[in-house]
Amino acid sequence: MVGMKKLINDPADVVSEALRGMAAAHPDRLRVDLENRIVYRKDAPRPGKVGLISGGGSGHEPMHGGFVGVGMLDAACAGEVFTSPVPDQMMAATKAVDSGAGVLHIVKNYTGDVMNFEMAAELAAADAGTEVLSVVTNDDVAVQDSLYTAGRRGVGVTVLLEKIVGAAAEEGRPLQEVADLAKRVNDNGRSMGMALTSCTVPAAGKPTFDLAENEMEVGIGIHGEPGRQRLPLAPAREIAELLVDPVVSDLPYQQGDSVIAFVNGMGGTPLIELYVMYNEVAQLLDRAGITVARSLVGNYITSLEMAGCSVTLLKADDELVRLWDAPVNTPGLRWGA
Amino acid sequence: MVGMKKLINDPADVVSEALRGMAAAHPDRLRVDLENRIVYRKDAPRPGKVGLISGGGSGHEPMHGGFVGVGMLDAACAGEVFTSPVPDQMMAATKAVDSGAGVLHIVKNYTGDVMNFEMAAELAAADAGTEVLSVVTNDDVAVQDSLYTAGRRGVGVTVLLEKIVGAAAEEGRPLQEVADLAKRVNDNGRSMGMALTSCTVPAAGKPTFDLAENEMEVGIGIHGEPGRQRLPLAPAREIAELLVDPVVSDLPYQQGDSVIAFVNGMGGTPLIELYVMYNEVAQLLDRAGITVARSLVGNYITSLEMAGCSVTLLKADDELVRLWDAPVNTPGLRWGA
Amino acid sequence: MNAALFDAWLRSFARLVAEHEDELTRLDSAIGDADHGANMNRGLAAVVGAIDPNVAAGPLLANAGMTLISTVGGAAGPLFGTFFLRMGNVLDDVPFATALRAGLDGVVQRGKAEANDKTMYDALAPAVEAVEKAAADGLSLPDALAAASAAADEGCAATIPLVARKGRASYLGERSVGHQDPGATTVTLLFRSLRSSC
Amino acid sequence: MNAALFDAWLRSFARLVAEHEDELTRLDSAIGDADHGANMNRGLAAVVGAIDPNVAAGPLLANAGMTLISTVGGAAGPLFGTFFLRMGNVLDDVPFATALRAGLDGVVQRGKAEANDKTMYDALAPAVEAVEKAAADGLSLPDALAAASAAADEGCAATIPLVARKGRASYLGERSVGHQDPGATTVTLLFRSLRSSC
Ligand SMILES: Nc1ncnc2c1ncn2[C@@H]1O[C@H](COP(=O)(O)OP(=O)(O)O)[C@@H](O)[C@H]1O
Ligand SMILES: Nc1ncnc2c1ncn2[C@@H]1O[C@H](COP(=O)(O)OP(=O)(O)O)[C@@H](O)[C@H]1O
Ligand SMILES: [Mg+2]
Ligand SMILES: [Mg+2]
Ligand SMILES: [Mg+2]
Ligand SMILES: [Mg+2]
Repeated sequence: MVGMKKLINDPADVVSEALRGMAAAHPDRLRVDLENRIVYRKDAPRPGKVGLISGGGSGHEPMHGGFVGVGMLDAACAGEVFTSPVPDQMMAATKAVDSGAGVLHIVKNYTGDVMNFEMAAELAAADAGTEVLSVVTNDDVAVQDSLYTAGRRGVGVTVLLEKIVGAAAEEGRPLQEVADLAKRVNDNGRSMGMALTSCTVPAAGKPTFDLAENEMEVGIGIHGEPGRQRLPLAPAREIAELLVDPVVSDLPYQQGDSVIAFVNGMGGTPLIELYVMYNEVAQLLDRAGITVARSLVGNYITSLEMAGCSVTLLKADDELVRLWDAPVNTPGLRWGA
Repeated sequence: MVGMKKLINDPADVVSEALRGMAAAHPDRLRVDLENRIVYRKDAPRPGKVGLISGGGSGHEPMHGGFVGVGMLDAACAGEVFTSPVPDQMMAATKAVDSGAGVLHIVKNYTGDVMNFEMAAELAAADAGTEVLSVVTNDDVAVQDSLYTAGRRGVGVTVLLEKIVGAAAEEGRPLQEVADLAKRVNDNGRSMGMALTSCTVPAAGKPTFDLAENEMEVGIGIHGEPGRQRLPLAPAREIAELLVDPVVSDLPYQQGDSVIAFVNGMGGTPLIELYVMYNEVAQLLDRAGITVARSLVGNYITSLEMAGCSVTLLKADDELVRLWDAPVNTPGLRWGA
Repeated sequence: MNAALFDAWLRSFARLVAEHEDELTRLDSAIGDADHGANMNRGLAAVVGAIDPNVAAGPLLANAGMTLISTVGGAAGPLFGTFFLRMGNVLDDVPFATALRAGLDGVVQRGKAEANDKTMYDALAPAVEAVEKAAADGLSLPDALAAASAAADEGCAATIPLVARKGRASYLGERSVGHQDPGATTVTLLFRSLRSSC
Repeated sequence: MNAALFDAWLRSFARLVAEHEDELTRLDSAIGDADHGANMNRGLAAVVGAIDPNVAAGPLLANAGMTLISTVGGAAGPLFGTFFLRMGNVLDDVPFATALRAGLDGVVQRGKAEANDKTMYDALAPAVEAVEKAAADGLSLPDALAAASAAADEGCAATIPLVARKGRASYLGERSVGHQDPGATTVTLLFRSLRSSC
């Protein structure tokens, strides 16, 4: 039952018990369908508002359930740890949040997530006549977007997108506009992550990979998968370069650009280290002539108890910044409300 | 330089670099005196408002620097990792935030913190004629408050107190009233914590204690010190009982009581596990007939990258709940603003 | 071929996957996210629990496919689910080899995998071809399934030196070389259980 | 006793603490928070850096005390700082043993420690008493300091079996038994350096 260092009971119950915990902790804002494992904004569906749904494997908390609420998602479907939820969940959520204005699915680019959301959209359209559009986030520059891969992973930009698009939906914008905005956010965002330690999937019971005391994985995703490269452990300064350089040169972000800069912890990294990293990232951006319009520092899209971090940049114009600043009231992200 | 799994540069620079990171990330809300290692609310001192100061060793982030801002602290003094700041820092902060309404020092009960804050208060009173009152938090039921100890440690209640007393100060209440309220909050709060892993003080370079794979420490504080007892690893359900029972029976909290319930992560524990724990805690309170008026779940008073959690209860009446709900705008805690 | 055979197949497949759960997860740890064993085991336990002894072979497999789609999640859920669903949709009307081919086509349609992408396809496609060839050659069912199982094993082993080009393992690029694909390994269990059920 | 001697004492104390930083931190890991070595080392480096060669013995030690208070933090900062500060405040006007006693009184006033609380007091008090006794007995300075250093060592070793009743180690209750107090260990370095500076 217990054979790893986690605050859990039976590994098979982690997701449902965490959802119960969320329901108990946030009764003012959330409604949780425990059977279908869907976290709903308490007052969904909102008349006339496009419904925003996301979801994915569990283990990335606060994403996605923690981003449900005013100004962000209407519903989040929770899969098993690191396992995409199933079409039945997305279908149920889609029907439940559709007020007639249609529903946007926010899908991270992983084979499983894409296939399951696709099946749900097909079924929902056939079943209830709900208009469903999808955006697939794929911001991870560690992966080549080529015929030789499943394409880039959706990582940090997903968080920024859910906030920004959530604000647009809250304004009552129509589905196509909301979907176009989502695509624009994804197109202007890039990320790269690294790990100091592996994580342990509860059902697996042991670390997904082994790392020596003096090693780190660079170019990781958020599922405990090994990264692109194993490198000797390095100071924060060099790690920041390893993450920022490929991100900046990919879009590319250029001198004079304004960005939302996001330093994210992988779950086991304390805030003090994330601020040390942010200090490095801010200096690198400053040197590159890139202005930080807004920043976010913390554990927002995690990989269980993995130690490590990721850097996400989103090129920001006035509209994106205005939507970023709009009120949001979710367990994981809250301001102005 | 690097010999442990941390996102840092030189261990000697961790605190100052993290403060630089905070300054860079929150220029809208904070002003950071890097030389004196003081995080200020940007618009401090506020005319007519009692100044609230806290501080302590670093490594507990977001506490205390992350709790500086509207509705909470006016300044936080950062010591080295797990080392109380020095009187010079508290003195400088005290003078800087005093608008004439006086200053309250919020001090966690540790020998070092108490002595350094005492010296600062003596000096500030002599020096500038600033009226200084102090509240010492001591909510940790793992420690006997007797002649045979340094008294109970100040832990989770400190966070709730800084929020609630911050709201009262924001309302313009006079110093004595603010100090009395602080004492009332402290008197009505109790906490207990546990660790699944040790943490590593950067300057020490190795874990403070060793724990076998099947062991946990119960009754720990927030400085990586070993706890009261080493026990075999247990499921979340049993851990919740080990923490909740001594807390409930200490004040005691009774059937019909209303509480603010706070499940806190020690820094390396991901949110999914904290929600699993909250689920257990909520059930235990429910069974005891204790109503949860408000809850807080997350990593707020941490011990570097330690895995583990603590449970804090604060008996809450209408006034405390109203002050808890009042707007707060800090990097670590934010709502209504 | 009657429903009882497919009933036995599903149960035997579920049992084999349960026995190999840790191995499947270990393989998925090396080049994926350490959930394949738990995913398949959860889904197949649900399949076994939902078996309706009163339906024909086609609906039996189609139901199993729907159950997998509804309980597994990840990449394997839609893929193995579609395989059984498509197979079951035609099974009562066409030869067995044709039904298997329909299942394989469904997998390709969903997942777009090609040969040597280092996926379950690399075990499934040769196994289906082996059954087709055996049918064309007039082999007995046991012989056909023995050939299929051998082909799946061979195809699975052949994934080891490949660079993954689909699914999660593709993120690893060259680092995926030297590891056996977990989904392909599950396919070997699929045909081993089929063979033992006849 | 002139300023040069105390200058040498501070430098020697700083050097010894630097050499023993890891040991002090290790002791503090067992029953505290693993910072005592780094704290004392940081503070004493600052003390050495701030030594003013032109002041008398009293101000020299008082300044050292102020520097420790301003740079060490934790429990040790105010306690060792107060020790030097109080000592320095009277050193130029009273016998050495009296100045040491003033320092010890300052420590007690700040920290309220009593004998056998398992703190720096348990090494400091016997050392001060040894100097007082040596002075009363008319011993030479080297002999007095040898006795003091031996008394500090003995007092420090005697902390091992004690249950801590002050400071962070007291949280451990019975679990503090069997560990030597880090602050008391620092006091042994204080007297060892004093002895070697005369
Ligand atoms: N596009 C695809 N086509 C066919 N099979 C695939 C594809 N993507 C992944 N797979 C198979 O799925 C297996 C992984 O399944 P599983 O671990 O359950 O899902 P996930 O990768 O979502 O965690 C791989 O080993 C591979 O055989
Ligand atoms: N009340 C006290 N009186 C005297 N000495 C004390 C007292 N409390 C703690 N100490 C001493 O301080 C030492 C710890 O110093 P240090 O580790 O630097 O501070 P902290 O405990 O704040 O981390 C202990 O080993 C003990 O000798
Ligand atoms: Mg998965
Ligand atoms: Mg300390
Ligand atoms: Mg997998
Ligand atoms: Mg210490």
